[in-house]
Amino acid sequence: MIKKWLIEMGSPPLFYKWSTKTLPWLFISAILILGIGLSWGLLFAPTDYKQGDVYRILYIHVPSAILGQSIFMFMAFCGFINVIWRAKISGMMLKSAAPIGVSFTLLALVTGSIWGKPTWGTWWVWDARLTSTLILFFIYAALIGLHSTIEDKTKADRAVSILSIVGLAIIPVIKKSVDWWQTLHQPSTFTITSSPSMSPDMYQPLLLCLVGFYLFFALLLTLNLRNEILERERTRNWVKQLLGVSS
Amino acid sequence: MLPNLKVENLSCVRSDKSIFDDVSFDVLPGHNIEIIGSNGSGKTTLLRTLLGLITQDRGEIVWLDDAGKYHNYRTFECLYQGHQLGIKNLLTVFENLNITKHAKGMSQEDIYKHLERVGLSNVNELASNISVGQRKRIAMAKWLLKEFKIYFIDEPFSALDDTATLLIEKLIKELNVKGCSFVITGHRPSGIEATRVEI
Amino acid sequence: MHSSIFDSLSIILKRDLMIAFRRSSTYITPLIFFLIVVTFFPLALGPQESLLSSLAPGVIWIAALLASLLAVETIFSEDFRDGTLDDFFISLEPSFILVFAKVTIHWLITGLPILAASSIAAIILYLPLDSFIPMLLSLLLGTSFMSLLGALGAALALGKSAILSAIIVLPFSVPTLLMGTSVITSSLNNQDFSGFLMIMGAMLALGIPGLCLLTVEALLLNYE
Amino acid sequence: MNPIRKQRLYALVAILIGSLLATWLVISALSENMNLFYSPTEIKVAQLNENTLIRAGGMVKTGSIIKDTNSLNVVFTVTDYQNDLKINYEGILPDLFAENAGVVVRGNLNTDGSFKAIEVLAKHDENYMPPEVAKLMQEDS
Repeated sequence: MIKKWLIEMGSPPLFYKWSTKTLPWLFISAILILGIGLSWGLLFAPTDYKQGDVYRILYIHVPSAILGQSIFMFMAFCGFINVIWRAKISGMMLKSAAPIGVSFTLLALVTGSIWGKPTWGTWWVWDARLTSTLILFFIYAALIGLHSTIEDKTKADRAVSILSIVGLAIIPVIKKSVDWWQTLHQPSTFTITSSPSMSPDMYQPLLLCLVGFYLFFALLLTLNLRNEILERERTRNWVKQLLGVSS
Repeated sequence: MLPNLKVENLSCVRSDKSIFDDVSFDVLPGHNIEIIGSNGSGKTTLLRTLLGLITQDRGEIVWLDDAGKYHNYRTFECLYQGHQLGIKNLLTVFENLNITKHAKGMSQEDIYKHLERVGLSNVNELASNISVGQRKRIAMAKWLLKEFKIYFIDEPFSALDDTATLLIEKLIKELNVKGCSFVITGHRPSGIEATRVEI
Repeated sequence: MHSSIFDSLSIILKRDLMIAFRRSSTYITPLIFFLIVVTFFPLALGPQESLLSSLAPGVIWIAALLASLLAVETIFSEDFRDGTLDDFFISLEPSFILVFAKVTIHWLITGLPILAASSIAAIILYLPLDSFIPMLLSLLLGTSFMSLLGALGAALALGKSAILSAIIVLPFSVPTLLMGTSVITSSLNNQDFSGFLMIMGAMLALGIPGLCLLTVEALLLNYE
Repeated sequence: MNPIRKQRLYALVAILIGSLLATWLVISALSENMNLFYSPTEIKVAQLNENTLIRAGGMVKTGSIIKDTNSLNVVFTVTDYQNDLKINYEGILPDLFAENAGVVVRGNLNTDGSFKAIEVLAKHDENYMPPEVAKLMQEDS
């Protein structure tokens, strides 16, 4: 039953039509919220008592680090569905999300490095968070690399799906193991259990930035996925009609 | 007599290309099916689909169990022989037959008998040193290890000399008498008695 | 049914071990590779005893990791080429158990020789004798996990370049590397190392069924 | 039974046994002490080899920083409020290094029980606030 539902909901033409309608709204809300969040955080939020203006990089660093991990979990979820129910669209989603995830992870690494120099006194430390993020970056690279070596796209999707499931299982182990190994990074700003230890006029723009980043991801994913669908289904009639090519 | 395997309207589509479409046949005990098609027409894919290595896009494959009921999963062990014959180069001719699951509990004499039956005498030669034709004979000897209800053989008649061709036909006929069926593929109809299915 | 699973397992083990012994390169290559890599460190870093013994856990583990991934591509490639892999899926036994047999063989012909050679490596890197047992235990668990991981990589990259399967699993080998080195380092510092061994054991306990099942999925892809 | 179902059952049982075993192992592992990051107390308890490179950390004790005026040598004490560890370091200190701030040092023990650091990293906390708020909070306490 789940399979039937997945196949119906995940039919590429249906998704394409549906996304055409939602795309403008997604675009507007992503740009708006991200714009407000970033300019609020970078220009108007108060300076920190200890770090001064340097801390502002957190408005980019924190959301991109969170996104890097969220996107990986999203990919593994898609991968799981693809392996179990062979839903074609989930494979395409996985493939479209990978480059975005790797970019956010890279952005988190670069901004973290820029932040580290003035505060810690070094560009890079072999600290738990940094190391596990770096490994996450490598895992993304392995997934993307594997996809590119398999010519048949559907097969490539499934292969990457399998590997992403392994990634999901092993990432907590990596996190935990590098934690034991050594530690320097400050504890998370966001926690579920306690109220933020950040002053509200700094915290609010951060939340806005985070929501903005998620929306931005949704926007990029939709655009990527639409391209992927068109490319894979280019021989189908609905694509030909859409593009005005006579069949 | 009930067919051991029923195939109904089987279709397979890969990357928007139909590999085979609407294939139907029944495999009755002691009867053969010959799937005829040119290169790249999906004969191997069809065999693999029947055995569950690939999932079909449409259609049914049902198997008979001992109680006379049909199921959409395989209920008995079959023999499959693909293009690659499943022969290990670093084992001798004898070992290739002896170290298999189906030869369990079989005496050495039995193995030698089967090898002799397919005309192999160089039993202690490494499989890497023997000719293609002789490798096919090792594969044939494996048919004799156990009586399977259905044998799935991919292109048994390719690259064979006349004596080997005659031998296969003879073996198939013998096994047919015992109630075994063959599902084989080929470019053109062979000399065996079979229902032909063109794809 | 049960007996037939064990029959299939013992047949695969017997057959593949026989083949491995007839082609000695399969188990000698990882061994030699491991020892050569280990030898390079004193050559590159200088022969100070204190430096080498403090680096020994890392050096031994990196060499073991690379050596165990060296021959990973061969786990399924030959069986796929000669058609014996088909039997995994034609037989009515659960395929993941047959995959487990292949992993076991890979460990026997790479992990076990590495384990044997690690004592030599420990001597030439001046690792104290007290740390030998922890080192062997960590390598035992770690190389087994690497064989499992390698099998998945080999299945995913079947028919592709030999190095690809190693590259795609390397990022996933980080926990093994960290835990393995932590075991030896802890023993060097007279600290309790059983916790790290338990984590490695846990990874193995979950990896044996999990990775074997995923490897089956990956292998089936090659038939489509 | 249906062989496909049977296969799935076997797989499920294997996964279940594996996860149970793994959970048990992880839980018992977590009850062990597995830190390769030492607090001053742990250093005192553990019989560490002098040559092994370790990481140690804690808070910089108030009034313990002694900077050499002629060189980059600095001596300070790190505490975990139970035990102290004297640290020798030669090099440039990070900006956030201060009294009562968290630091991580990498290096090895000297024979006299003090620590020779080859790297000092300042830890910064997860509290971000404007200067006015920080001032207010300090007055409160």
